[in-house]
Amino acid sequence: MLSVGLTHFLVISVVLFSLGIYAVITRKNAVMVLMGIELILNSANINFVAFARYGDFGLQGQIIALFVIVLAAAEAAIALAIVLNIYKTISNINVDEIDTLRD
Amino acid sequence: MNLEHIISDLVFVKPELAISVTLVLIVLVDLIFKEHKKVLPYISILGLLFTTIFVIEQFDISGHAFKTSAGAGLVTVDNFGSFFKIIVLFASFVVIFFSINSSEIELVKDRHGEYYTLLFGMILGMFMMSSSADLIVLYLSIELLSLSSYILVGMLKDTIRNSEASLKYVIYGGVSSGIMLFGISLIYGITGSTNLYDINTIIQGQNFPFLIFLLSGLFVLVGLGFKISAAPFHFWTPDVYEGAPIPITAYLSVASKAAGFVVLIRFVKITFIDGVDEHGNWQLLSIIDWQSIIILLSILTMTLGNFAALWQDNLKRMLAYSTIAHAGYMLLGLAVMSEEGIMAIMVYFIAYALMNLGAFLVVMIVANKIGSEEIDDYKGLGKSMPFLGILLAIFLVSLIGVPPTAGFIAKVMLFISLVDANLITLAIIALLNTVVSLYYYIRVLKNLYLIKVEEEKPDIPVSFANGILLVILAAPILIFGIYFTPIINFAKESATILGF
Amino acid sequence: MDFPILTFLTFLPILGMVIIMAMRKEQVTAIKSLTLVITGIQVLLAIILLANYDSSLGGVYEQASFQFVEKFRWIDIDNFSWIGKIKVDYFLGVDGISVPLVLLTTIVTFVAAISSWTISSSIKGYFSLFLLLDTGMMGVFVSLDFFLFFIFWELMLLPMYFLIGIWGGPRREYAAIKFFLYTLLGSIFLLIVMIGLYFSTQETIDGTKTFTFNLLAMMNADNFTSDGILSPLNPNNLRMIAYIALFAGFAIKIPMFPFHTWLPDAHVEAPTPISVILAGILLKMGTYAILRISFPVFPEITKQLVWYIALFGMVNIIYGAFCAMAQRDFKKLIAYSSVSHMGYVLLGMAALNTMGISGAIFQMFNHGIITSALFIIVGVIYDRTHTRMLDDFGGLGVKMPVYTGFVTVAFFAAIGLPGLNGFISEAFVFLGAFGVSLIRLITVISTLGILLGAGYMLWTLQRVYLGKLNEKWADLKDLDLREYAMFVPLSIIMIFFGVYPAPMLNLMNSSVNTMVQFLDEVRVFYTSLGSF
Amino acid sequence: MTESLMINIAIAVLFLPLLGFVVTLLLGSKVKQIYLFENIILIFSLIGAIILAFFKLSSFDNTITAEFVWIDLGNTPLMGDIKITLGIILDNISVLMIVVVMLISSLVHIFSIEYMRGDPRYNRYFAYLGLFTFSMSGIVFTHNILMMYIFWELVGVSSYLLIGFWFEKKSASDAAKKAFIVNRIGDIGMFIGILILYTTYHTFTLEEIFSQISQGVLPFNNDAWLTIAGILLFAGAIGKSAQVPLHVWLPDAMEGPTPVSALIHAATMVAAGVYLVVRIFGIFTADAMLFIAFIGALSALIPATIALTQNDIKRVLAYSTVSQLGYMIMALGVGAYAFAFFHLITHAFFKACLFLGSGSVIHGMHHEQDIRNMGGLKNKMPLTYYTFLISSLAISGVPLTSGFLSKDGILAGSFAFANLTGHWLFPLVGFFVAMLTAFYMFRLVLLTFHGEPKDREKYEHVHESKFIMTIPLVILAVLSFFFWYTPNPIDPGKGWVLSEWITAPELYTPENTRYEFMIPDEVVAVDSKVMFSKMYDEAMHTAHYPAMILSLIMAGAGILLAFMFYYWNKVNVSELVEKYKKLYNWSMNKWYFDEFYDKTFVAGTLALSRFLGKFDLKIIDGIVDGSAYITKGFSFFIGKFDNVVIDGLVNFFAYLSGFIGLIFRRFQTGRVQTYLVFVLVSLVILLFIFKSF
Repeated sequence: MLSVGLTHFLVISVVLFSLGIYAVITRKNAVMVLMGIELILNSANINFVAFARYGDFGLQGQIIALFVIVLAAAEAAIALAIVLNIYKTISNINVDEIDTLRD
Repeated sequence: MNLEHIISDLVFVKPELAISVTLVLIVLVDLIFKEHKKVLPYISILGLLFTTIFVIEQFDISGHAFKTSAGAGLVTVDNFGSFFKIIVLFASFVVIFFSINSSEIELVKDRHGEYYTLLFGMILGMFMMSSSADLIVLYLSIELLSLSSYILVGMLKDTIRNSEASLKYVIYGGVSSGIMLFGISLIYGITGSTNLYDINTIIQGQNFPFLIFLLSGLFVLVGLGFKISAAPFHFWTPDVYEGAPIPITAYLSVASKAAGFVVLIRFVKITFIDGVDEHGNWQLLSIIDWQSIIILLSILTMTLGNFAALWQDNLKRMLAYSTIAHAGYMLLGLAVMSEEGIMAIMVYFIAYALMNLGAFLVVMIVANKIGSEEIDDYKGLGKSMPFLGILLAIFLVSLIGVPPTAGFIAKVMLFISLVDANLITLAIIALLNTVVSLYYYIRVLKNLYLIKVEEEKPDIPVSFANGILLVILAAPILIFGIYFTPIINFAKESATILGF
Repeated sequence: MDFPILTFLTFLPILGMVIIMAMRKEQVTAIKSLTLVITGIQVLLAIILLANYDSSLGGVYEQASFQFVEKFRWIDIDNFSWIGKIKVDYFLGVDGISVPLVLLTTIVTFVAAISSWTISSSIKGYFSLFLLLDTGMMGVFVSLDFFLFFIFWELMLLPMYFLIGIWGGPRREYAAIKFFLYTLLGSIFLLIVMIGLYFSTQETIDGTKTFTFNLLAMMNADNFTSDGILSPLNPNNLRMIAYIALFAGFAIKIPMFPFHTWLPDAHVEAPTPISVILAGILLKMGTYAILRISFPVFPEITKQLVWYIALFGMVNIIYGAFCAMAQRDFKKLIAYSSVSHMGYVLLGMAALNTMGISGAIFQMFNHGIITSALFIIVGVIYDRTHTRMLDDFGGLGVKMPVYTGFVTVAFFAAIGLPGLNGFISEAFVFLGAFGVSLIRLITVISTLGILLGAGYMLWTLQRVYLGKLNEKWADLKDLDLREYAMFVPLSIIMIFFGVYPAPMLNLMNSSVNTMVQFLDEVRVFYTSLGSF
Repeated sequence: MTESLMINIAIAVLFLPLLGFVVTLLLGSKVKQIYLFENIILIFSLIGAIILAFFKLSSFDNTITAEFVWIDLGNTPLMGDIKITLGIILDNISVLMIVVVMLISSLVHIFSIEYMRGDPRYNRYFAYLGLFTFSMSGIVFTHNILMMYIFWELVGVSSYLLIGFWFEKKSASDAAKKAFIVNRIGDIGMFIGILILYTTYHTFTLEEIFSQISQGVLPFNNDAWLTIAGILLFAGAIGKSAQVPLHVWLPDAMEGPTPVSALIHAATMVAAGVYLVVRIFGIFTADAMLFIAFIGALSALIPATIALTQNDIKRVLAYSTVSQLGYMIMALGVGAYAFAFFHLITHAFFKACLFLGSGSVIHGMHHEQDIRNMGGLKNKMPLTYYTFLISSLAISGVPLTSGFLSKDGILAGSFAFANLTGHWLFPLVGFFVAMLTAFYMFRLVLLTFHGEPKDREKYEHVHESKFIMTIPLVILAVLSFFFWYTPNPIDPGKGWVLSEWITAPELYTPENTRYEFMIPDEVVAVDSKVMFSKMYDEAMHTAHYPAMILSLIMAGAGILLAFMFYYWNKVNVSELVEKYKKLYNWSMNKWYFDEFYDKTFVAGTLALSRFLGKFDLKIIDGIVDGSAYITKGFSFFIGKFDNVVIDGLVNFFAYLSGFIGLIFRRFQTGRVQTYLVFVLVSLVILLFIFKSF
């Protein structure tokens, strides 16, 4: 029977992290970018939980993960509000077209 | 850890409590007395006053609070943190006065409650940052700061550049803190702890996979570098500073940067320290070569900030680059890796807070009147604003670092620490950077005074309150430039970080 | 003497500045008069100082023989656990090297204040900055603490920038920024060496060894730490590099070839009184600082590099003269002549003997007086004709005989004609320098400067004042009372010290001797420390 | 008469003219008659000078000196005692010289009262004359070399002021400038010489220098350096006495008022060079003396050939002056010390007379100077003519005149010298020039005063000058006769001047550096003032009569030729000119010295200065500011950058900064995703940099 070990979690976490980064830098739509950020945060969460579970560090990791989930929600809310605001002003949420502030 | 301990430890977070109470108060007042938004700033100031008293009380008290293990807790109270809290408080005072007079903030009259609430959210975040000793508390407080500032940057919803700034800020900030969190998770995985002191104890004398440590260290650095806008993590700075309302720009450039520095210094020192010798030099554990990293970053930061500032036409944007450059100078103090360097950073922060806030205030007063921040629009204004002109000159000269200004003293202390640590090449690079910075600062003065224009320029009056505020900012620059014993003493008393 | 005369000399202008700032913009005459009174009082103070000065005391390296010393703790920070203490003194004092320059500063500033009478725009700003500048200059010559010195040194930059930049000629912005940049570049070298020296010198204060900015302490070999980067005791010291950096910092002010290019631009664009101050006083700061700081703090390096200093002196003399000859702009010509004349100062200093250094200091004083007169001369015709091109003039001697008379005196003083002050200082420089076999050849080549100087000066005299009168200027007026007030004192000084230079030479003699002896003895000691 | 009284008189003589200068200059524009003050003062000075001379020559055998300390720096490290004294020396040489100076100066003053009348700057003219007289007296009285240099320069200035007195004329101001600068060239040499002497002897006082040399102290312990020092000091004399190759300023100096030419550029100032050599004669080594003699010979010959063809009356006299000064210098070089100084005195009188005479002519002709426009003036201006003639005879060396005595001595000296050393060039040149002198002087006399007037109209208006102008002429002419100097018109050695007053000088140089004949024999060395060996006396004696006869023949031949050319018209001058066109042009154009100097030194200096001026602007400034090609390279940015950053500060540093800034700017695209890519890339780079730690 295949036993699921720390390595598996870490691999998942790294994949998620990479996907998050990839999303952030390639997606044009601001919402997709925000989703990328969520992926990054969640990859960290997986790490916390996995380390706590396999590293025998007590429950701290899980608690941290909870904190982060809450925080991610708050961040998403604010970010979406901002995106909405952008959409209202310029009717466009393509991040690579929002570049009036530049050198 | 039981409840009694928690309650008794609340003494250590009195300032934070005061802030929280004020925050709640503002929300309540805003909800209840809808028509009396004018009181909000005064309530804020009152709250800040109380906070100030508590912070001053906390001086010379040091200790760990909310202990999670034998020696360390979530929160550390020491003079080092208190010093930066004072800086943050000072900036907050000034910025609230800014806000009262800002025509930009005046545009969103109906949302003043929100504005001040979020401002206090930022303050709370920064206070927590200043005293956090745990990576998670640290992360959460950074997020608190960031989330509040995302909104404040986009406060004026109707202007494009405002919204754009906040969007960029939130995406950039989100990714940075995400990366940082990932780094924290790795550290947690390796050491099993998130407390800085504990981590230090754990990694001492043990062999850890250094590459992973380096990776996680650098990941954390991304988040902190973002906060202090150190190159190459600075890219958001010019855009956001330009787009944000001037009071917020000023606030970000001083307070949030101060908080970022506290965290960075604490993180580097507490986590990786091996010992401090009698000269105050740090011996770091040989896990990550922090000194080289910081040196590289500081050179990059100041050079980039200064050189890019040469090209700016927008004064706010130019000042944004200038704050990047100054962050680079201050990183030099950390690069020294000694108590002396930390002291130099603190002295620098005193001067920096004064001169940078002053410069932004002048920019705001002028922008209120002529509606522009373009440097070219300053041509010939020297005559129409004699008082403002002289003060702007003082601020800019101090930013260049020419005596007799506090900016000069700050630079001298920095160079003293550099030379003491034999980092002479670094000192010379920094000095050459100073010369470059002359170009763009002096360009403003040149436009003000040297260029004679045909057209009549409108007189730019300064309200009495603003005048007082400006003098409060400018006078210490000159006084400390000549008699700097107090600031050095202050910095010296505060330079010791709890634990070492 | 208990009266803090040096403090008064230095900070009186600041007081004046504050009063002027408080005045109304319209009180033009009051502002001008106040400035004149302040600078006049300074002259009086300088004369009182001279009267009470004991010229038998040496100074240079020991505090006891400095005079009018004012020393008290300015910055006093104790109980550093890691670097001990920070002590900075407010430390003023004069010796025979600085006294002539203090006198010069007051005279030239006074004359410049008279000359400023014609300034017509932004009077308040102008005179405030003028007085601020005055303080900076005076401070440089009287401070004996490196930190204090540096503050005064830098204090002049901004007023100068604005004075050139606001009240200057058409290309004033360019000239002002160039001046600012060059000198700021120079002062960063200064700063870094200052800090290096700070960490290499420990003075005993209240029984404990403390790092110090005290210049006199830096000259005392006992005070060097064993591991300071600029300590001769440290085998890996960087003294040579530091010396060159420091020298470069000062050389920019002199200005020494090839750092001189800011000077012609600054001069051409600056208004007359500012040119007067620039050439009359500011340039002297470079050479003064070399004498005051570079030489006694780094005696052994000085000795090693003396040939190069002399060489640069020579290049300055000859190159400056040739460039002056090529100019068509009167003011630029005078500016280059300053380059040439400051070369004599360098050459004299390089001799490291009594005659050479006396000659150099005396030349600083003389050049200050002469070149002030020369710039006023240009100013006088520029005020009347609004041109400075040499070819535009001719035959002014007919219309303005008295003026031409003063011109002749000043020009011949600049050429180094015996009987006028320029001669004796140049002669001393050459006598001193020729006495040193190492730089003898350089000295001989430098004498060419005497010839070239006569060449361009007389050519100028001819082009502007002699020959047929250019009809354009047929109704020029001769000097008015205000202009007399500038020329007469300067001419009297030129003639007096030309005929009887002894008072000035005696004034500085014991200090110069002390310096020479000190350099000679300490150099041997330093060299014996083994790192060379 | 005590010594101190003598000194006081000397001081009065010295400073009275200065007082005259100051008073006249300051009051010049207010008080019209102030020039009289200057004139009276000069008379007083003259009287003082005569008293000095009389008592010195009659009552004092010793040399009187007095000095005061000008600068005393006490004992100094490295350089020992530094003490500069100024002082006065009264010996036979200086008192004789001061009489000459004061006498001619007074006469010129008086002459000028009429000559300069009506000039707008009348008073200033006299003031300048006072300044000159003061400076010249300073040279005469000085007992130290630095003071000599000081007054040396001062006479230069007064000469500058006087040559350029009519500065509205470009030629005058040019000439003044040229005089000063050419003189300075010599002065630099002199100054370096002084530097050598001071460095070696730590004093400027001649006496002390002499005594140290005679004790064997040599500059840099090498007698070659003594030679060099001597030659360098002599360079001052080359300049001031207008010796080849620095003679070019003197003819041009004739742009000044004619009395000035008489005073400064004929009689006194130009003689200062000779005086200097006389003063320091004792330090010249044989090599230095040979050099001096050589320069003297060249200076005697070349200008004499030029004078042959010149048409400007003053220029002829100017070249003749150079030539005569060359004689004196040559005489000093060959050791005929006494005759050289004697010739200095006699020449001063007759040359001053010639110049004032020419002044009288010019004045009478209303500022006509070209002899081709003159002629026949003999009848209109008899007094001028006769005095001019007498002086011409004197300069040609006709017997019974003073010039005969002194010139003959010089020729004899060179003859003797040639005999002793084999340098026959000097007597050859000497005699040849004697003939040339006689020729061109009489050419001048004949063309000016005899023959038909060429310019009738002018001629009609000519009249003899006023009494106040002719008196000086008469006095000077009378002084050109022999009897003032010696009762024996043939042998000057028998007169009081040469046997009593001017004696052979002491020599201080090491004996191995002297000519053999200048090493005194033991017998005569002790008491007698004769410092040369008997050998020399004998040679002189042998040379005396042959030289006299030969010189008479040469002078006669010259005069005869002149008469044949210009009086009897036996020779067709213009035909001759055509025939020897090249030679004529060569002489007419003054050997092309001016052209040569203009094309080489002057043009070279100016070109160099222009080059360096440009160099300074473009390169030196450019290295810092950004040179041209970098400008091209970055031209794209410049347009913007100039306006944006520092409005036209083209600065290399700025370019570089701007360029770097531009690169940094490139990163600031405004797109947040790009920023994040940069962040990640930097993260990776950082990781790679530090992974090996």
